[in-house]
Formats: sequence, C-alpha cells, structure tokens
Amino acid sequence: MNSLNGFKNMNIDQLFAQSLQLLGLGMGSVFVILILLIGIISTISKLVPEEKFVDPSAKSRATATAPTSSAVNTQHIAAIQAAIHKFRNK
Amino acid sequence: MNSLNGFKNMNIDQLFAQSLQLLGLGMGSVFVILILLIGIISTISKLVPEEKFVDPSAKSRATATAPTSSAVNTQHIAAIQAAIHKFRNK
Amino acid sequence: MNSLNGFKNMNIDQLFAQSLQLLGLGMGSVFVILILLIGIISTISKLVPEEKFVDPSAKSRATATAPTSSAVNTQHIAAIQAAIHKFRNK
Amino acid sequence: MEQGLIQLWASTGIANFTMGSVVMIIISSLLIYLAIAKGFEPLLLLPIGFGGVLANIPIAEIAGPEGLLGILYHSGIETGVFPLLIFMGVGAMTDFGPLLARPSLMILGAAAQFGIFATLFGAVAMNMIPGMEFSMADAAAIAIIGGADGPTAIYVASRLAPDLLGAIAVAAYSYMALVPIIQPPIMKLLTTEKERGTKMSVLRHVSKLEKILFPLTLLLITILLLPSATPLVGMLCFGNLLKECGVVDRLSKTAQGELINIVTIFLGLAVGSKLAADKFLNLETIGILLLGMVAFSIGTAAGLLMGKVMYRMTGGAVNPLIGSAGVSAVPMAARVANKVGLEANPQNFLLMHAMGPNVAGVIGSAVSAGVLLAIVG
Amino acid sequence: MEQGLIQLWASTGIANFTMGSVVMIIISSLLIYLAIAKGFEPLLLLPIGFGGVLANIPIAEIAGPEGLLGILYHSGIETGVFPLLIFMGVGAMTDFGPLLARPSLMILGAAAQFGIFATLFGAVAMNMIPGMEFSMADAAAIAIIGGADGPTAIYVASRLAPDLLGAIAVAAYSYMALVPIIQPPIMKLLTTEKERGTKMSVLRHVSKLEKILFPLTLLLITILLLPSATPLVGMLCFGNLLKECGVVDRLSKTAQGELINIVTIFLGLAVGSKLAADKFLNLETIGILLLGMVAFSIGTAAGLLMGKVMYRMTGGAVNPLIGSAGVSAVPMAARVANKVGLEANPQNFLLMHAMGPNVAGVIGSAVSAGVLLAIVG
Amino acid sequence: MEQGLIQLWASTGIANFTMGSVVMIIISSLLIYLAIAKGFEPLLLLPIGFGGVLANIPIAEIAGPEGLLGILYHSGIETGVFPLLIFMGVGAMTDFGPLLARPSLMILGAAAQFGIFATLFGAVAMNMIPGMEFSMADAAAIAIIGGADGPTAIYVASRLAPDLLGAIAVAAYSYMALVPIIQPPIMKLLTTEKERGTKMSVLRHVSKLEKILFPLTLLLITILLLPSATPLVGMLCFGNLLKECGVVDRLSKTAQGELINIVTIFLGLAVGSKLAADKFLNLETIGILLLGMVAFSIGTAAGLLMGKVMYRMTGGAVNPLIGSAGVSAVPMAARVANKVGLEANPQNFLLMHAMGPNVAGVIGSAVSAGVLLAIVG
Ligand code: NA
Ligand code: NA
Ligand code: NA
Repeated sequence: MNSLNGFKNMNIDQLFAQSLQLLGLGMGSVFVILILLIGIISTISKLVPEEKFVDPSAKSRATATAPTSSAVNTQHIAAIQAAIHKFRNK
Repeated sequence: MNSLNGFKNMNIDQLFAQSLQLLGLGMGSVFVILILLIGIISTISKLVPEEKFVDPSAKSRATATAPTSSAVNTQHIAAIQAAIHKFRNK
Repeated sequence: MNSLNGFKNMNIDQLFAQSLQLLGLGMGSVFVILILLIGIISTISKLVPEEKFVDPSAKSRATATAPTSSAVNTQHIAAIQAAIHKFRNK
Repeated sequence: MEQGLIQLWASTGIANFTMGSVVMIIISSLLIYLAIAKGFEPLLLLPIGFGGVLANIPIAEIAGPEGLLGILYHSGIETGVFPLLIFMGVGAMTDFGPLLARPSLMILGAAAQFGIFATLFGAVAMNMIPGMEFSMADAAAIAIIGGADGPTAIYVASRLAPDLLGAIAVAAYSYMALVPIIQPPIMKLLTTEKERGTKMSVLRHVSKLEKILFPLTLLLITILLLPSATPLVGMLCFGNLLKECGVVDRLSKTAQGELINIVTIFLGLAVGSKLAADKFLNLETIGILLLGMVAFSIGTAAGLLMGKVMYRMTGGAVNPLIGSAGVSAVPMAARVANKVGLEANPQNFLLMHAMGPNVAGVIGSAVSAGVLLAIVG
Repeated sequence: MEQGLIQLWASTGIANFTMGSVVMIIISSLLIYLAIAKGFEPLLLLPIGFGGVLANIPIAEIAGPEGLLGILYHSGIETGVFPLLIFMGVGAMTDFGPLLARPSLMILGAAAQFGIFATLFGAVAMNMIPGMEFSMADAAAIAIIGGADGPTAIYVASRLAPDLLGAIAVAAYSYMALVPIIQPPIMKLLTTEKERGTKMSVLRHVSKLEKILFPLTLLLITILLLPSATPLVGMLCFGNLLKECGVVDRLSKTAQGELINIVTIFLGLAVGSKLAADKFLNLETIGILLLGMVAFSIGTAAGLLMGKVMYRMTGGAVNPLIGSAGVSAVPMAARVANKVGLEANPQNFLLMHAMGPNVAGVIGSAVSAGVLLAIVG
Repeated sequence: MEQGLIQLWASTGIANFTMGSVVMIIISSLLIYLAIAKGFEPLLLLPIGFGGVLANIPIAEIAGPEGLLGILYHSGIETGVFPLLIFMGVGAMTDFGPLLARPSLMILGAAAQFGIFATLFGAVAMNMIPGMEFSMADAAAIAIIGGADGPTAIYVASRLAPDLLGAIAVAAYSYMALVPIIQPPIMKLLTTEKERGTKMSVLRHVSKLEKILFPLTLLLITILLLPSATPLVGMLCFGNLLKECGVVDRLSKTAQGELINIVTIFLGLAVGSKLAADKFLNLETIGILLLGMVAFSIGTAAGLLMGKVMYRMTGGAVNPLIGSAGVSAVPMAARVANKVGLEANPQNFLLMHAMGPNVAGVIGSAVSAGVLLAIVG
C-alpha cells in the first residue's frame, strides 16, 4: 500500500508513464504465462496415452445410436453430444 | 440504549405511562402500516392484468380432469388443488 | 496451560513418571466409562419393549420374500438386509 | 499418581456440580424430551435443549467466550445475524398468495398484536412483586413473545434484554408448540357455533406479478414509516423476492434449505448457551413464562374479536376463527383455526383463508418489534 | 404521548431521508428491475440491488459496522474470503475440456485482456476533468472491469479502491449482462461475412488425466511467475481439481452448489452495502461506468483482431468471432460468438470452440489482477 | 520500465523461493498425488495437500494472518469450531446399532486406546535424541494420533501443540489410509487361522428407542466423569441424536451433508496452512511420523489381544480379528477385519460385528482426548 500512497501525489505525466509500464508488464505477463501454459499442456497431451474412455452418457447413447461405430465415430458423436449437452445446460 | 438506562431508574407509574404510550404508538403503527399495505396491494391487484397463467402442476391436472373447463373453473380447481397441496406439505 | 508450562522444564524422568500416570488414568477412564456404558445400555435394552417395528425397506422386502415369516425370521432377514445395505453404502 | 487421581477427580463433573447446573440440565433434557416425544417445535427446541445441557456442564465452559456455544452466540446472536438469516429463509418459504387474494384479512394480523403491547403492563406490574425487577427494555423483550414468532423474539431480546434471552426464546417456542392447546378454548369461548361454521368463498387466483410486487411494497412502506423494523422486514422481503422473482431459483432453494438449516442448528445451540443456571433459575423466568402465556391468550382473543367485527361488517363472509391465526405461529395457528372450523362444520375448510392473517401476523410482529426497538432500544 | 409521537416521527424514514439516499434507493430498485425483468445477471445484481436499498435506509444503519450488511462486508469482502470462495466454486463448475482440446486458442483469451490495461490510460486521463481524481490504484481497480469477471473485479477493488467497489461491481456485472448488446456490432464491424461463416473442426476428446493435470500446471506456472495472482488462480485451480479428480465428488458438489449459493447471497448483499449515496453519487461513478464500457469494447476488439490473425495464420481454420469470447463473461460471450456465427452460416456451431478462449479469459484476468496487485497494490 | 521489470521480477516466485518452501510444495503435491491416485483419505488429504501448496507460495502469504488460509485457521481451528462441527456430522452419519446389538464388544474399542498412551513413552524417550524436544503437551498431541480419528487429533493438537498440528494431522490421516497395509500383518501375527475363521452369530435387531437413548446415555456418563471430553463427545452425541430422533430430519441431513462438506473443505485448507517449511521440515516431524506408526500398531495389537481374551472367555463366540477395528479409523478398520476374516473362511462376514468396536473406538479416543486435555492441557 505504501507504493499506492506513492502514486497519490504523482502528477498526470507520471501516471501515464506508470500506465504505460503496467500495459507492458501486464500484457507481457499474460502472454508469457498463457503461452507457457499452451506449451506445457500441449506436451502433456502428447505424453498422455490416448484414452479409450468416452464419458458414459455419451457412450451409452453413442452405442444406442450406432452400435458398430468405430472409435473415431464414437468420439465425434461423443463430442457433438457433449456440445449439445453443454448447450442445454448453459 | 441510553434511553433504556433512562427507564431503569423510572418509578412504576412512569413505567405504566411508558407502556400506555407504547401501546398507543405500537398498535397505531401496526394498523397504519397494514392498512396502507391493504390499500396499495388492492390497487395493484386492480392494475395488474388478470393473469391467464395457472401454475403448471395445477393446469396439467386441471386440463386432465376437465379439458374444457372455463377459465373460472380452472382457477377454482387450481385454488383447491393449491390448498390441498399446501395442506399436504404443511 | 500453566500446568503445560510446568511440564516444559521437567527432566526426562519426570516426563516418564507423568506418562506412566497418564497411562494409568487414561486407560482407567476409558475402561470405566465404556464399561459403565455397557452396563447401562444393556439394562436399557432389557427394559425397552421388544420392538415390532422393522425398518420399512427391510419389512417390505421381508414380507415380499416371506409373507408368513415369524417375528424372529423377519428380524433375521431385517438384520441381514441391514448388513447388506450397510455393506453397499460403505 | 495420587496427585494425578486428585487432579482427575477434581476435574470430574460430580466433584464440580452446582445444584443450579444440575437443575438446568434436567430442564434442558425436558425440552429435548418434549421436542422428540411431543413434537414441540423440534427444529428449535431440540438444539436449544441440547445447547442448554452443554452450557451447564461444569469445567468444560462450552458456553464460555472460548467455547463453541459462546462463539456461536457472540458471532451470530449478539450481532443479530442468525435471526435475520432465519427471517430471510422464512421469507423464501412463505407464499403470501392467500394474503394477496384477500388483503383485508390482514387487519386480523394487526389486531392480534394487541397481545404484545397489553403484556407490557403485566411485565411492569410484576415489579410490584418483591424480587422481580423488569426494566422497560426487559418488559418490551418479554412482551414480544406475544408476537408468536421465534426469530423476532430472539432478535428483540438479543437487543433489549440479552440476560432474559434464554427464557424468552424457550417461552416463545414452547407456546408456539402449545397453540393447539392454548387457542381452542379461547376460540370456543369467544365465538358461537354458528360463527365457527361459517364457510368462506374460494380465494381468487393471484398473479405472479402481484407476488413479486408485494415484498417490494411492504419494504417501501416500512422504510417510509418505521426504518427500525427494516432489518427484520427487509430480510423477510428479500427472501420472499428470491422465491417469487423466478430468476434466482438456486439462491431461493439455498435460502430456504441448507442455509436456514445450518443457521437453525447454530441458532438453537447458541440460544441454549443462555440456559445457564444463574440467568435462568430465578423468579424472572417464572414471570416470563406466565407473561408469555398471557401474551398468547390476549393476542388470540384480540384476533378473534376483530374477526367477529369483520364477520358482522361483511355480513358473515368472514369466519371469526381465522382471527386467532393472526398471532402468527405459522402454520400451526392456521391449522388450529381450520381444525376448530371443521368441528363446527365438516364442509368448512378454513386453512387457506387462515394463512392470510397468519402470515400477516408475522409482518405485524416485525413491525411491533420495530416500534419497541425505536422507542425503548 | 406527544413526546412519544415526536420520538416516533423523528424515527420515521420520511423525517430522515436525504436526497442522496432517495436517489440511491431508486437506482438500486432499477438494478432489481433489470435483474428480474431483463435478466441482467440476476444471481448477483438482485442481491446487490436489494443490498443497495437496505444500505440507504435512514436510521437503520444496516450497512453500518453493527448492521448485517456491514458485518458481511467486513468479514467477507474486506478479507477477500467471499470472492475467493466464489472463484473456487467457479473452478468446480468449469470444464476446461474445450480449452485443452485446442490450447492454442488461449492466445485469444490473452489478447482480450488488452482492454484492461488500455483502460488505465482512460482512467488517468479523466484526472484532467475537474472534480475527477483517480489515483493509480483507483485506475487499476476500474480497469479490471475489462476483465469481465465479477469476483476478480470485486477482489481487486476491495484491495485497491474499496470506496469505488460499489460502482465497479455494478459496472462489471451490468456490462457482462449487456455483452449480447455490446459485442455484436463490434464483431460485425471488425470481421467479414466470410470470416464469420468459417466452420471449425470438431474438438478432439480430452482424457481425464489431462483435465486433472491442467489445474496443477496452471497453478505451478502462476507460482513461479506471478505469486501475487495465486490467491485467485489457486482457488480456481483448487475448485477445478475437486471437480476433475473424481475422488471427492461430495466436496465438488458442495463447492459448486450450496456453498457458492450461500456466498453469492452474502457477497451480493455486502457489495450492496457500498451503494451508499456519498460513495456512489459523484462524478467518479459516471467515469467508472464510461471506462467500464470502453474496457469491454477494447477487450472485445483486441480479441477479435487476434482472432483475425489466427484466421490468417491457420489458413481459415479459426473463426475470428471466437476471439470476442476471450474477454471471459462466461458463458455469455461464448454464446454471443455462437449466435453471430450462426447468423453468418446456419451450419456453423462455434459454442464449444468459443468456450476455450472464454475460460482462458478468466485465467487472463486473474493474471492481470495479479500484476496490478503486485505493482500498484 | 526497468524499475518496473525489477519490481515485477522481485515479485516472482522464482526470485523468492527458499529451499524449504520448494521442498514443502513437493511434499504437499505428494499428498495430493496419494489422495487422487492411491485414494489416501482424499476428502481430507486433497484439501490439506492443496492448502500446503498454497501456504508455501512466496510473497502471497495465503497462510498469513490476512490470507484466506490464515483466516480459516484462526477462525475455525484455533477456536476448535471446525473439528467440533465435523464431529457433529460424524455423529449424524454414524449408526450405533451394531454397537447396541452387542455392547460387550465395546471393550475392544477401549483396549485399542492403549496405543495412544503407550506412545507417550516413545515421544518422551525421543527427548534423548539431540535436537528433539517434545514437551508433555507435545507428547500428548502426538500420542492422540493413535486414536486413529482425524477431528479428535486436530482438536487436541490445536489445543496442546499448534506448531505440530500440520505433521500430526498428516500422520493421522495418512495412517488411517494405510490401515489396510499396517493392520493385516499384525492381525495374522497375533491370531491363529482357526481364530480368524470364527463365525459370529447374527446381530439382534435394535429398537429405535435404544438408538435415541444411546447418545443421551453416553453424554450423561461423560458429563459425570470427564467433562473435559464433553465438547467432542457432546457434539458427536448431538449429531447422532439429530439422526436418530426422527423429528429433525432436515437438520440431520444438513449436518451430515452440506455442512460437513463445507467444513471439511475449510478444515483441510486450514490444516494445510500449517505445512509451512519452518514448522514442518525438522527432526520433530520425522519423530511424529514414526511415533504415529507405532501408536497405530500398538493400538491394533492391544485390540487384537483383548479380542483373543474375549474369544477365550466366550468360548469362541467372538472373532479376535474385530479387536483390531477398535482403533476406530471408521470404517476402514472394520472392512479390513472383514477382509482378513473372509480370507480365513469364505462364509465369515465380520463387517457388522467389527462396526461395534470400530465406533466404540471413536468414543474411546474422544475420552482419551478428554483425559489428556484435563491433565496436560
Ligand atoms: Na405475530
Ligand atoms: Na477476462
Ligand atoms: Na480410536
């Protein structure tokens, strides 16, 4: 809070300078952190074994609608149904 | 609370006087406020358009029991069923 | 807490003595209290009238499985089913 | 070892019991018994009774400033937070539809508050008995028992007479439980068979919009005329608005469900912390119990008499019995009116008609509380 | 009696109203109206509006240090506890699956935070208007409105500019409710019909393990780079871990259910306590409302422009519209992107693709909050 | 800008990490891993582990007096409120029926408490190791781990040795999770195949009235003999009475549902705040972990040996294995007894018979806690 009090008696130019600094540091931090996050979770997703698991509700319906569906189809259906499901809930 | 301390060293006559005052002011306030309330909500009920809406549960049953029932009948049935419903829940 | 501070500057022998004392008093209290409890609830169980009541779920099933079952059988069944029930829930 | 045994014995309950705490534990156990075996307002009297037992255990000091009950009392009742949250929950549980269908019946809920203010005289008069000493604030806190509404009584008592809170809360909830025994004789005494048999016409349907506007209207009037009643009335209206507005159902569900349950447990235990021997075992408590009974009876009578007035004025369109529901004690008093009505006429269903004055009584006692807090507080 | 009448009159609202409190009660009622009739974020704006009404009642002092609202504010917002618990609940309600299915889209959630920092200049510039005076801390608290996330805005404002908290919270939630009106024109202005019609390929299935590792990864990065953001990010991650780990479902259910409901009621009322005339009825509030609008618009534009960049770079695999969801305002902004996308192409379902940037925006604003707290706080 | 960058860098975690906090974050993460992947008491160890991570983040000071975890610890654990509410919930979840059906088996729950008091000697003996220093209060707090009951351990530690609370809570819950690994070898070592195969007769039906009278009886005895145990025992009995009385189901449902869930989240995070490097990374912690293991093992053995005594005395009507369930660790220890019994004889279902000693063990440790608090506290 001391720094805050510091700002109190700043003149407007200093405030603009300060804002510019915050803009740089702020957007910088946001991008650095989110890009790091992208990198790491992309790596994880490669390392993590492809999951056979499809969420039960989806599977049940999937099998109901297409008992002989290939893994890929099932996934599509699952994804779509998940979407529909989300949509309804939202 | 200062007034409260005030009362502490009141003699009994003063306490009775105080009680009489509270009786008057209290019942007065209660009646004024509730009568005002009666007035305003009666006015509102006149201004508010008669609602076609009947609470779904009631309607469903109403239509079930009397599909051709007039608005009035439906309302009666609704009211009665609401009453029964309340009664059960209480 | 004063006593606690007292212990702080105890030498190890005193601490052992204290532990021994706690062992005696502690196990003593535990046994006294639980044995008292055994005594009282055993007495209560004798005084309390044998309950016809069997928890509904059990009864329903009991009657379903053995409509003419004697009180004893019903109780056994109830106990067993209660056990199964518990087992599932745990 | 001996020293330890002595220390342990010195720390037993037996070695530390005072007569008073023993008696209070027995009284508290009686409350628990009545709650479980007789169904006396168990949601409150069971926690209150159990809290009373815990509060009177020697050494443990569970009701002390560092004990669980003491902490609950300090943070929830001294501050008024618990009764206000209960009031919000009550608002979220209450359907003001019957009241809106026939607003004029609110007059009955107003008349029944006479029990509160009449009791002031009784409390003051008791000062004439040696050993009794009630200040005006004490008298006001006792009189509010006549409001037949638990949270209101606790809220007012916590502000005007904390020392009497235990006795006042116990009296309030006990008499609410005793309504089916207290009211019928008065009802039969003051009404004729013919009056009791009066049937009332079916209530009109009330629209959603009216139900939404009601809590806002009530709050507005209270703000303008009696701000000192707005904490109680405001939370009641807030809870009711959550229920009726239809856009925040998850909040309404919580307010009238888990939240009010949690607060009820805490409130009950905290009130129990006030059942300490030194505060409860005295002449004042006897006086409070007597006055509470008086307050209920006068309130019931006042409601009934106003009911008879309306019966006359409406040419028999109003059954006087529903006047007794004006004391609140929701929904018990309304059910009693219905029951007594059925005895007089098996086709006579008064429940919904009695609910109007019944909930109006809650508003009436909150308003009365406001007056007492404004003038005496 | 006269004396009593005078005392009672002196205690009415009418006798004690100030112009300011009347105006604030009207404004608060307007919030209630918008919440109920127009569905403006009712879960928050209804309690906030009602709290605002209660806070401006004369005499009652419900927002004072001993009033219910004052107590809630002191114990829940001054301490930061309420917004952090809401954030935990949000974490327990959020499915980061769409974000994990296509992590690159998080960039959109980063870009949209530009609205926050650009607004700093606007706030500072307002100091040139006579009568306006915003410190750097005030400016930062106002700018965070651009984060389009309620709890984040309340948390930051409670730390940097408590006096402005009322106006900031109202602005944040109002504009979140206005997203369907604010964003579409900007979206249509900055994108071509062809771009808006772009369909995106179905998202891959995300495994349970990835979902469990995500909150832990996010927390780790935040710990290493920006500890000042860990209270917010940490609780978000904790809530999400409760949801995804699959071994504490009863805790997850409570965190996203009854607990967040209870805290929402308390938070709303407590924020309302900051709608007192002296703090709200001034030029600053006008400034805050203007700046909030600016922040939302710039954030939306920044997200869209980054969307167009990704559209180019991916050769049309990304629909620029989902960039606007980067401001967060979950899930409203994602639904708006979906709606505008459907207008351009009836086969174009963007909802799930927009959810990624949408939740990334929540993380983005929490990170921005961390920077503001670290440098300005 | 440079100055800002420096300020920002100076505010990163990397720049501020101490070796200790890094190690503690790793240890806390391990707890999270064990909770999720190995199912180690996840309801508590997950929040505790996560709280431990948050508590060791530099700068943020989330465990400081103004941080969320610090506030939770101060208001919920220092006061004892959280463990007591958990105990109420446990009472509302516990069916004492099996114990009432065969009260004599409670002896097994008494014997198993030997683990607690025997451990005192171990703790004291450790003072002989240079660098180790346990006061009597510390020793008592560590010994209670042998009670194999989380809230009891946390409650006692918060009163006798707050600095050790983190290590004690972690040890208590970890060993409860390890019961299936710790107990079987001891069980097989101390019992013969024939003994383990012993079948027990079906339990009698217990009437509702007996179940209602039980908590009241237990409380009465505790009040008379050991008031210092009444906060714990009292809340256990209160919760159980809510469950059994049958007239306050909505309170019982809340006590064992949403309320205990909310408190569990808060308690876990607050306990985590005690996993700070300076308090945890020392020789004492190693000692506590060792002593906890010893306490569990001795308690198990004591229960088994008493089981063998009863086996003899009853002429084989009691299976000694259920003695090991006397340590509490409900219901894990009872399930282990059942499992080991099944291995010896596939028709041998001991679960319900083991539940009696199992819940008796909870009472036993609460009583032991009372003695320790009365003499040492
Ligand atoms: Na009343
Ligand atoms: Na955002
Ligand atoms: Na135990």
